[in-house]
Amino acid sequence: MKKFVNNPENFVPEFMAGVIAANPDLLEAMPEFQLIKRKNVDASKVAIVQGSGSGHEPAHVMAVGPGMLTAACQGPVFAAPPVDACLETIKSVATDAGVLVLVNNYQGDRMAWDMATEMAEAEGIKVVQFHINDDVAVQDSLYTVGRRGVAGNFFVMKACGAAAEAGASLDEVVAIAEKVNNNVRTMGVALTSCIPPAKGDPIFDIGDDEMEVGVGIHGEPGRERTKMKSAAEITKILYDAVQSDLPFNSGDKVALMVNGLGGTPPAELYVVYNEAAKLAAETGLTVARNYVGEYCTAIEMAGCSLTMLKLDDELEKLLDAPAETACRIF
Amino acid sequence: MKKFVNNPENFVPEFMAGVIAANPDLLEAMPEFQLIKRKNVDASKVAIVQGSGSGHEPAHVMAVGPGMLTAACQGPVFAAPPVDACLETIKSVATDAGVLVLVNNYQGDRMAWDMATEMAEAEGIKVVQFHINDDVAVQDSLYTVGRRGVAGNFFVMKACGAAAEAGASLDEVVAIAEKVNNNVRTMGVALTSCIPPAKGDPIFDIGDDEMEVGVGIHGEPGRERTKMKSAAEITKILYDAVQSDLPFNSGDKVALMVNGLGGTPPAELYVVYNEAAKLAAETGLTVARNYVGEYCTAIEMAGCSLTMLKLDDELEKLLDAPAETACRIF
Amino acid sequence: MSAISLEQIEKTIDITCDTVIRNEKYFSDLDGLAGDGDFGTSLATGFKVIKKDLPEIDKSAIGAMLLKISMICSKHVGGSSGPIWGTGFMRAGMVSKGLTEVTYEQLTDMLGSAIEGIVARGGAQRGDKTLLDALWPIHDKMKEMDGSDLGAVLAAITAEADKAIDETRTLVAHRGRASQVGERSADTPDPGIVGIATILYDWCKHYGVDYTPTAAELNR
Amino acid sequence: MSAISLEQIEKTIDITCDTVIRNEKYFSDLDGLAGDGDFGTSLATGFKVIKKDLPEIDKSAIGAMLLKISMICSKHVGGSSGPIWGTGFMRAGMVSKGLTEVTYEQLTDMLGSAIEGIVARGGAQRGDKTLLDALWPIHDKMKEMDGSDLGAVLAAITAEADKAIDETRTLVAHRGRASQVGERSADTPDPGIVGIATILYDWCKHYGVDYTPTAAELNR
Ligand SMILES: Nc1ncnc2c1ncn2[C@@H]1O[C@H](COP(=O)(O)OP(=O)(O)O)[C@@H](O)[C@H]1O
Ligand SMILES: Nc1ncnc2c1ncn2[C@@H]1O[C@H](COP(=O)(O)OP(=O)(O)O)[C@@H](O)[C@H]1O
Ligand SMILES: [Mg+2]
Ligand SMILES: [Mg+2]
Ligand SMILES: [Mg+2]
Ligand SMILES: [Mg+2]
Repeated sequence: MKKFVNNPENFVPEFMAGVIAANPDLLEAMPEFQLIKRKNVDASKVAIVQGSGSGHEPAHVMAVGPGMLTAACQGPVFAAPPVDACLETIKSVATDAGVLVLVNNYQGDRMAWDMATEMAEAEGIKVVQFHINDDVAVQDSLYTVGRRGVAGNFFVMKACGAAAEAGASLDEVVAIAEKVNNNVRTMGVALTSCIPPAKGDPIFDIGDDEMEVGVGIHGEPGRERTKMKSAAEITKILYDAVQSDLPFNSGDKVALMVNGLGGTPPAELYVVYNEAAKLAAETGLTVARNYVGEYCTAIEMAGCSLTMLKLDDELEKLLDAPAETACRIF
Repeated sequence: MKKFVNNPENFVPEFMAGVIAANPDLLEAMPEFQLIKRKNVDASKVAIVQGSGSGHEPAHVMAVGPGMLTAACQGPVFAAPPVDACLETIKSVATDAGVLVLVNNYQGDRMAWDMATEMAEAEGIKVVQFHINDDVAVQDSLYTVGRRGVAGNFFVMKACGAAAEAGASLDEVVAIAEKVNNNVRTMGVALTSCIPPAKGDPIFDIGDDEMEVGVGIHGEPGRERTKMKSAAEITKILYDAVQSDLPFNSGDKVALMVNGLGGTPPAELYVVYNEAAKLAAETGLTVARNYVGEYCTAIEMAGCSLTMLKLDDELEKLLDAPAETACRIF
Repeated sequence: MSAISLEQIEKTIDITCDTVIRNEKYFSDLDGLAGDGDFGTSLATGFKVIKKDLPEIDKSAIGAMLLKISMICSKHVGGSSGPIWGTGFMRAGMVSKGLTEVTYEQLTDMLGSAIEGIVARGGAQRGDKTLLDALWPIHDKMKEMDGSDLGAVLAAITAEADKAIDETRTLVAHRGRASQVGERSADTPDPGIVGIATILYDWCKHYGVDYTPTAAELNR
Repeated sequence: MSAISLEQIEKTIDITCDTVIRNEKYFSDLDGLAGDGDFGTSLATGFKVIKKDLPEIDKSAIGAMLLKISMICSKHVGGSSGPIWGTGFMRAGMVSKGLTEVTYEQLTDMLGSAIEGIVARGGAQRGDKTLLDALWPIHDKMKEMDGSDLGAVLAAITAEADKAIDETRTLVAHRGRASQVGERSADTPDPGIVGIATILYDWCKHYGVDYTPTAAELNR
């Protein structure tokens, strides 16, 4: 395993310490709960929290800041945080206006946040939990916990964060979360596996000429393992799965995101974006906003995901609003 | 080779088409010269251009925009652009105030820009060429073209871009470039090689337990090939090389950058930043600004570089100024 | 038929800590076959704290002790195991609230209540390939027996857990991270079930109860 | 001693195009050993355009034709090769400005001027392991000979380029991308020198000049 890691056990607290060191004015930490929160939380506004396994950076703690999350906690790499961390995350920013917990739809995360939410309610905190499930790769089924939450999470955080910042009520912010989640779809593809630091070797084996279509952000398989294809062909597979699922129709205004899974460099993401933009034009979609970069990674997996969100004027305005997080360019 | 690529020959024009597709309001292209420029160039302000091999994204075309570069052209992956592309880049944005050409110090780039600059001057364009050489890995020598230009390039572009935007004269902008270049130092480390799309296989071989200390952004070897070490040890090697070179001394105010080389995920970069921030504190440096992310990559190489820039109030203000490029989060 | 004392339960929990800590890597490796490889570490992280805190924690009653253990799970165990084991201990603790010893029937009810809580928490059904597929037959077996010979009970329920390993081996997991790998989870044992079986088998060894396991995972 | 006509030079450039295009992958592979593997592609990209445009371009004079070829290099050749070959053709064209034929002395001066331009452009010195380490001895040899037998000249300069491959093989490159790999460039031939030698050897074959190469790179 070749990674910038000291003791793998400390990987998560150490990267979090780095985030705090890089953002001393913006953020503060409660290291015992692997929790990062905004400084100066405004009690009159809805607080938005999240917390899940690590390895998806910038999700979750690097998305904390004005206009995005109010606080977030991190579990070990790919594992839900302990219940207490979730509870403390809610408590650390509980405002009079209430707390919205955004949970990416995984069993472990849901159970931890269910318990934390119940406990917080028992303490008199106004809190609502919302599940994000934008991944179209694996069809919903009676026997599973449902579709996974992946890069579409960014749009839920961003829109809810902007609404909360603008003073929306808890009900209104939940309605925004619902609207985004109902209109956002994602599918990903992996070219390589990733190596969780504590595990020390790849999550799955994949041939030199293979790719995993519909991969999850923890390396879960999706729709099929196929031979490697061209950028145009791969993008078409992702695009068709996403477009046909909602579906996105001619005349729709959309936000289009190409999200890198961690090991794919910027130029390749733009090659994919170029193909995706052409396909969107063919469908008759208007791309009103676009996003190319790393929003929800699977450690250093080579691959990408394609997300589309159907926009109306309200959502477009919310996405347009300023925000400030640990991820920035300048 | 597993990459998002169609025909490798079209890799560069296609990623550039993606950049344009993603930034229709901000940028425009002259595809025949692999050139991207700002829309609405202000003739009263100094124009700043750059152009070098591809594979270092976001450098160079993704750094075009208000407050940064005015235009940039791309060569093939890791190869200087043709002379005509360089000349056209100068001509496309030539302003009354003059053009500053920022060249990362490589033989091929220098020769191409030398010729282009001579030709532009012959056409009556006011143009100055400036060489960036922040890489401390390989000591200067009579027999080479000197130190390489690497991630420190970002600071030169940013500071010069801000100065030009504020209306500085060509001489003043050149003076800023000199000041930044004189005060910025970088060293990088690679954990893996990268695969240029046209080549189809790795640039160099490296063992599963090895790293290349002082690597260049084209995979050039640097100081030594050593056994893999912990994040703290690696960061110390980079930091010591950078700190002792200028040197940066107790009481200095600095900008500190951890730049990902393409294949290293955000969390690891923050682990390195965490170590670097501790070392800076030990030296007695004040980190006034910090940067963690991808600024100058080597395609999908796993690795990072550490850059420090000694700041004065003027430079700090220039780095603080707003800018807008293809690289953004929201 | 004698009651089971707080001390006996404490001792058994202590043994359990040793089992979980010793098997950290093995349980994680098992989880790595189809899940995300964190089961052993998640559980061991919690049981290391339980082991350390056990001598000190509130032992005014069995319920108080179990609630404290549940809280340790909530604080230190990540992944699905945190809520599952935390809920289990909490529900068992609620049934034994205020008691310093429990009858065999009460012990059986504690398990029944823990199972109910885990089902309510995670929604698993029979055949979903979770540790409940071991706990359900164990609970059924306990209800069937009268508890006059606790050694016989232990042997019988260990056999149930042992059987559950092989009976669920070829199933596809429908809960937890392993459910996300679909068909790939078939032909791997469920780490939670192996965990339960391993714990019980270690109880057998410790209490001198003869038991010859059948599943390969207990014969290592 | 006869003059060399524009047509002869055009024909020789056309042969050169074929050589460069045919060896695209080989030259790039050579560059990949110590450089960045783009030499063959960079050069072939330009010579494909030269091959295509050659029938059409301004042939009012040798100089005009060579300046046009220089411009094609400027437009289509990336890497160090663009400025180097572009400068070379430009400087040769300046010496032959307005001429439709050149004497052997003028031909030798064209090469001398191209060398001067390349040195001014890239600052390479003897032993820096660049194509100049082939061009210098070629120029010296041309000055030594009287040009009465152009076939003999061609054989002699091909021998100089051939020798340069082996004489520089163990040197460390000090220019271009290969200079950045330091010691790793030792024990690999310089692709630029191999390129020059390959072109000349192909001229020999085309013009029926007997030559038996020594360097492995010409004996493939
Ligand atoms: N919903 C559930 N109900 C009961 N047990 C479950 C459930 N989900 C998972 N498990 C058990 O937990 C074990 C995995 O635990 P762990 O690895 O900590 O969780 P995760 O699956 O989130 O990584 C599985 O082997 C299974 O026995
Ligand atoms: N400064 C120089 N002067 C003369 N020839 C050079 C110089 N630098 C490189 N070369 C020649 O160019 C060849 C490499 O060309 P190319 O691969 O296109 O350039 P780069 O080194 O920039 O990748 C080398 O083999 C060498 O012969
Ligand atoms: Mg897990
Ligand atoms: Mg090159
Ligand atoms: Mg697990
Ligand atoms: Mg080269």
